[in-house]
Amino acid sequence: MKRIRKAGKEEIQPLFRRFRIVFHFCAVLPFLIFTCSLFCAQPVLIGSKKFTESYVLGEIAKRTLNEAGIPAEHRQGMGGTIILWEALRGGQIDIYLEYTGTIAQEILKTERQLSVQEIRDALTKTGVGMTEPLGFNNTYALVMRRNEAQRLGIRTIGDLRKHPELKIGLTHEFLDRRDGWRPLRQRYSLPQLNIIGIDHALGYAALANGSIDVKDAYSTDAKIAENDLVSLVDDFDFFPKYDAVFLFRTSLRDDAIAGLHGLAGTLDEARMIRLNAEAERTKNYTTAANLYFQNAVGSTVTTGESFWQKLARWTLRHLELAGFSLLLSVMTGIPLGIVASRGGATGNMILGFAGVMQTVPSLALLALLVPLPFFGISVRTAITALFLYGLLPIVRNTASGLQDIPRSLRESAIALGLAPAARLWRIYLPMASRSILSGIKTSAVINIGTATLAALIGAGGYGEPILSGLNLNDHVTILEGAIPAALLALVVQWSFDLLDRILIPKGLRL
Amino acid sequence: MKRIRKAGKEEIQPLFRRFRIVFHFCAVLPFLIFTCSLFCAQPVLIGSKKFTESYVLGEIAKRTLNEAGIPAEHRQGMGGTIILWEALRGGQIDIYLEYTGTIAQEILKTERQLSVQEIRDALTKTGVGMTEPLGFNNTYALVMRRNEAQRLGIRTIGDLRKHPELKIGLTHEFLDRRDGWRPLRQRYSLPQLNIIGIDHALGYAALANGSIDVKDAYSTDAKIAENDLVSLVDDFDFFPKYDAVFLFRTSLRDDAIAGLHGLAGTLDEARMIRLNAEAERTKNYTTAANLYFQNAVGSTVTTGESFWQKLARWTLRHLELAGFSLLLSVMTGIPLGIVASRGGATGNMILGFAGVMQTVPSLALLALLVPLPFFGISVRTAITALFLYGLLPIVRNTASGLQDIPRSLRESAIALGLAPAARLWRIYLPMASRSILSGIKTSAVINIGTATLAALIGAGGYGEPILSGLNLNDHVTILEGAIPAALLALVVQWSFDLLDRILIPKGLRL
Amino acid sequence: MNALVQLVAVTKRYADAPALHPTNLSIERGKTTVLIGPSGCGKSTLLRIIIRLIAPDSGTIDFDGSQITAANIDILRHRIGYVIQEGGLFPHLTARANILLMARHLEKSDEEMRTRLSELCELTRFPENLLARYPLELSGGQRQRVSLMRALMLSPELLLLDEPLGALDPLVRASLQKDLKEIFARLRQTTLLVTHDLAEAAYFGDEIVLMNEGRVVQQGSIIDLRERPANPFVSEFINAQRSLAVL
Amino acid sequence: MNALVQLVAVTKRYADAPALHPTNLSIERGKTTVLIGPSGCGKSTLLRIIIRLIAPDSGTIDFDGSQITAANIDILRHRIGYVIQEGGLFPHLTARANILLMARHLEKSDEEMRTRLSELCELTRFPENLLARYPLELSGGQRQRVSLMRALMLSPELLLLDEPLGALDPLVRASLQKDLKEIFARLRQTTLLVTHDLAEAAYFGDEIVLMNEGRVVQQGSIIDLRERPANPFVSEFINAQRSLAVL
Ligand SMILES: Nc1ncnc2c1ncn2[C@@H]1O[C@H](COP(=O)(O)OP(=O)(O)OP(=O)(O)O)[C@@H](O)[C@H]1O
Ligand SMILES: Nc1ncnc2c1ncn2[C@@H]1O[C@H](COP(=O)(O)OP(=O)(O)OP(=O)(O)O)[C@@H](O)[C@H]1O
Ligand SMILES: [Mg+2]
Ligand SMILES: [Mg+2]
Repeated sequence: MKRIRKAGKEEIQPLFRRFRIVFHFCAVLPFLIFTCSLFCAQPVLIGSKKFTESYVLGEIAKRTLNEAGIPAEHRQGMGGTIILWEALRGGQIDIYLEYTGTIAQEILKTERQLSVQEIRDALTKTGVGMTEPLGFNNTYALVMRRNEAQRLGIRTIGDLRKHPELKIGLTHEFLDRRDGWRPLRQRYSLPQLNIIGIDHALGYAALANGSIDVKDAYSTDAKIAENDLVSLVDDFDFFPKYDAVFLFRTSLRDDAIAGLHGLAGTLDEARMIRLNAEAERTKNYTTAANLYFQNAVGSTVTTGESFWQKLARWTLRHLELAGFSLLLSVMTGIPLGIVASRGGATGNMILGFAGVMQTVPSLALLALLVPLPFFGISVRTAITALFLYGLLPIVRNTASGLQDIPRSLRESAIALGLAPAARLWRIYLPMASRSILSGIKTSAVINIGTATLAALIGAGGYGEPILSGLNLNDHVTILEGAIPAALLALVVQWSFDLLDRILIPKGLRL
Repeated sequence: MKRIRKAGKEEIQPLFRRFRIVFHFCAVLPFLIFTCSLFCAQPVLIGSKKFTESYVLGEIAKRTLNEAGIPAEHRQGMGGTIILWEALRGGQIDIYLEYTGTIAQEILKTERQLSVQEIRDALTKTGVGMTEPLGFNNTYALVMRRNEAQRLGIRTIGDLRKHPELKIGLTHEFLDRRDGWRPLRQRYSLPQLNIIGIDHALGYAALANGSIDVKDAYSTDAKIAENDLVSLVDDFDFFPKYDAVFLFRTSLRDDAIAGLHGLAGTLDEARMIRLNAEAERTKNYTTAANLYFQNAVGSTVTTGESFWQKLARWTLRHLELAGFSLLLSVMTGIPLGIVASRGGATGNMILGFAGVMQTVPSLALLALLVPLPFFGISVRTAITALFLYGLLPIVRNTASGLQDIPRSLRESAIALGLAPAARLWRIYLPMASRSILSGIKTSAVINIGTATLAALIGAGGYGEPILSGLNLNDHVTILEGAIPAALLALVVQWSFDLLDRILIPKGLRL
Repeated sequence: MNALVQLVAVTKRYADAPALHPTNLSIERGKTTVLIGPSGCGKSTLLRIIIRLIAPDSGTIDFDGSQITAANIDILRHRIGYVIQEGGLFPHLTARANILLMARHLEKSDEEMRTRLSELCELTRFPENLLARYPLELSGGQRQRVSLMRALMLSPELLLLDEPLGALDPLVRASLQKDLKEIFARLRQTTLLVTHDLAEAAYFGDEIVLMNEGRVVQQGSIIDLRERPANPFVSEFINAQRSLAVL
Repeated sequence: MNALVQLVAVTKRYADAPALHPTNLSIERGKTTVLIGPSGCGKSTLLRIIIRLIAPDSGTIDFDGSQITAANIDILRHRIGYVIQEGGLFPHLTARANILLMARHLEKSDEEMRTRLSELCELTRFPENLLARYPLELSGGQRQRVSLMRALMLSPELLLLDEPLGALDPLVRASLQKDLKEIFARLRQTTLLVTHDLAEAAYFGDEIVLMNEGRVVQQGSIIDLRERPANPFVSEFINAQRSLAVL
């Protein structure tokens, strides 16, 4: 082998080596996949529920860990309580923010008010740890216009008794709940009769224009600050406690746990309201989270991730997704295409399989992969799906390229006595290179397009802005993802065109 | 030309003709698109709101028109009142079912009770016609268990006055409405105090187990029959009239309008309740609609669409979507590929464009096309999107196939003095046929896969069951669409393999 | 003017080396001009320039009095028959389709094509039953004859033949040479023939052009070349051929 | 036994016609056997069967005493050099890479390859500076010489040459013939040569095999063929060649 390598100034060598490289990859494929899954599993994964406060606290936890030198990722808005809890139990995430009241009722399924210690003891049995409360209680509250409350001298819920004329607008949920309006009215003997059910968002408008005077709200709702409202003190402690805490897997690395504990007691309602307001104003959770650090540490003023930083992050992730899956497609597709080029039943089966993969709608494919044990909600799943989508063009073009080699040249190669493998390496594959590369290019572009769907399972990339844009019906945000994706496709095409010059032998381009 | 055709026993002729055919298509492309848009616009489009009764009446209207020889299509569950009304005004649908009360309040925005004639006059000004009432009034009603009502001798709402002990459970909406509980109680001076707000569906359960005795309901709710309830007569005519009528565009063809008018007065509450019950029992709106015709005409017993009929319908539509878009891709892609094969700036631009199209995520592409004037929510949009997706593999493979033709043969063709067009037809394209067909196959399979997304904009096909399966989280339903799509892909691949034998000249397969 | 084709100061160089030094050449109407010379001396290049598969770097080429340009070449090509050295048969067409390609394109009558085809098959001793085969199903000599028939099909004014008989056995070759020469004489066919066989050159050549390293070394009848060689290379070349005739 | 290759009752038919009737042939060690015959008589087919590009329908072929089968053919091919009629050069490799392909594959030393390459270039009169060109950048005769060099590179035991000199000019051809004959004699090279040139056949052929329509018609020295023709076809074929020598 050494000798051959020395003879490298001849043109056959580079060619040979180029293709050899690709196939060496083939051999290390299992190793690569393993590395990837290690790599993908390594950062601490923080989940959040689908509402502002949960997002913001997720970002705070992420930055706290990052500042402690612990790589962490934040999977935003994964779902509701049960989904997050199961994800935590199943190890798909390591940390998420929860409220003590919710833990007691929905997770531990008890009617009693539990103390923090009781909750912690119960959770520990299931392998989940809990921090001390962060400092704010996000429960129901009754709110009023600040000036009105001052004018009437109302500070507590009990004070409402003196003003039976006040119009009260309540959400249907609050009207219905076991810990809602009816028992509250009883507990405080409230005299108001003028009660209407009203949508939560509309309620704020009604409150502002005076159609109603009192409404229910979450105690840390950003709207309280925005609309200059005041929440009435629950002097009988009627509402259950919903203290915010972080839940984490007890198997989490110690330094990460320590970091989380450090957050306990650092956020009161007023501050949380401000952070929520900031998040809703800027539509940027990172900015809001940074506000926390700014005030807490008095340290450098870091603004939230700028557009360019986000773009860089999306691009890297997108490249990672599309690139890695393309690599897999190439390494699998070319050998399959070689087999398929021989025709026959096996060939038809291979082309059939690759075709069927291409047919399964991306949504359905993701839906089918996610429940499987190895996959789940992970980058692995996204890469696997993309890999399957990228297969067909490569397999088919490899096959048709090989079949298009003139018979006289195929026979020359045979007559020379070249071993079948050498024939493939040195003659057939280089001669089919144009067709194969054309398949790879198609596949690359398809992968870049489909990778935008990876955001559906939280794998990131340009799909992130596209999806939130679609949700918010905000065209600018869609374009923030769509334009870079299109540009990336162009860049990839052009770089492949350069690759053409290297990989398609000069003798074929005369 | 005649002479050439006579010489058809020679093998060059069929070849020539085969390719000629494709290119003749090219010439008539604009015409085809025009025909298609005519064709796509031609059937009468019936819309329905997102609830059972609206679905069933949509089906009834469709079958009525079909039996009169008028092609009609039913777009199920498009949304709420405003969406349907705007779609009717904008011409995206021609017909939908509405209720007089809703028209008065939500469309004409009046507080008064309007007569049918008043409503019709108001609508005519906006270019919308209205049938006479179909015969049933779907308004609020109070319902009780039939045996209880008989036992207590309660037949009308007024009779409730004699039984203040009855527990009343009402939906929050009914509690809230201006024409709901509060004014009703006043109007009838009802004495009951035991009023609870309860979810509509839960309310039926509560009624069945005796937790409540009276609840509110829509007067044609299938549950009334199912739970053996009776609705109390509104003896004071308190509830506004919600007579069902069909609204239609006055520009609709006369025979269709006549068909709709024929439906007036043919459906009373009892019958509508039965149809609704049938629809909810069988989960099949067509079956329910057929029940209407069965009783009305006493004609042949047609059961609802069986699975196989649905499958046939999906398959046809899917083939139509994928096939037509493939045709467009082929007709556009091959010429573009020919230009691209010459390289240079134009070639790069073409490949770049086709690549970018491939990158735009399907969801985003649909989202961007729908607002455009020519497209909207239509089959056209789906076909256009699919066409764009199918372009790249064809363009690229045409280009690389042409570039792979040996120079000596290209020069022979030139030296013969064949005109450039003839060179292409008779020499280059046939010689590149394997590569081109391989591109077309890839494109066909991609189209079949992506066509499942067409269901997102109501264009039908296998996406229909896949999407409802995804919504209902019902794997069986997903598979009802996914398996046929995969099979179709296989069948298409295999038929293309047969086509290979016809289109790839025998001389190239030696 | 009696020249059908007139090359004036035509040059051509490929990337790394000149293939044709300034060359003048006139191809007389009604005569057979034979181009001979060592391998790689530029014979094929000259033919390819005349039919403009490659453009000359400088110089002009006139055909029938008017200059050949990119604009008029496509029509002129119909008046020229060209047999490429490698055959250049289209693999996706049968032998018949290859031969009739241009005739069909120009919408000749069936009758005419059939007659001409039989004529040609007889001339080249090509079995008519092989006409339905694809190039890959023919032997080397058979393919060469198909190429020749394709070039002759339209009775072109100018025939450019690049070693058209190289792969033929002596039997076919001898009779084909005889027939071709007869036909060329009868039809007063203008022909430019490349061969490496001096006997063939002598047999056909009214005028022989000997090239070497991209230059025309001597032009004249075989007698001229044999008896009045312009330089030692000419005699060397002629004698080499002679020494082959061992028989 | 002195035969390197021994064909016994070998037959082959293509879809529509027999290409080889039962044929026996032995190729003697150290000798040059020449195969001649009209175009399409089955010469190339015979060579392709020996190197098993196509399998015979019936009959056996022995190489060096053992029967050629699908299993051992790949190794045997290393001992055989084959020049295909059309050249068969790989377009993506330069002339040098084409020639060295197998030597590299078998990991010959650089030194050895370099020496052999110069030897071959000299033998075939091929300018070394053209070695870096791609096949499409070479003239017809140059390509043929590259093919020949590729076949000779590994000094194979058996050489199968399918019209290797067809496109060469008389100068190169005469000296190449002379050199090849000398080398063949010196190395006692076993060769099977297909040619359509009877003079060449006579020059090389220790043994001449005349084929017609898929059958061996006569086998022997040129004198045998000339003076004791087995049937009228033999004399006709020989005389045709003679009549070509007009010079
Ligand atoms: N595309 C090319 N690039 C570089 N050099 C070339 C190219 N084509 C031909 N040549 C060189 O130009 C010279 C003349 O080539 P040409 O084909 O005209 O020779 P020829 O006289 O026809 O030879 P032969 O008798 O061997 O066919 C040769 O040396 C050849 O190597
Ligand atoms: N693949 C094929 N299918 C059908 N017939 C074939 C095929 N290949 C060759 N033939 C026929 O078989 C016969 C022998 O062909 P072969 O190539 O052996 O001839 P040859 O003696 O080498 O002729 P030449 O001197 O012209 O090269 C010819 O008539 C040819 O047409
Ligand atoms: Mg030449
Ligand atoms: Mg042959």
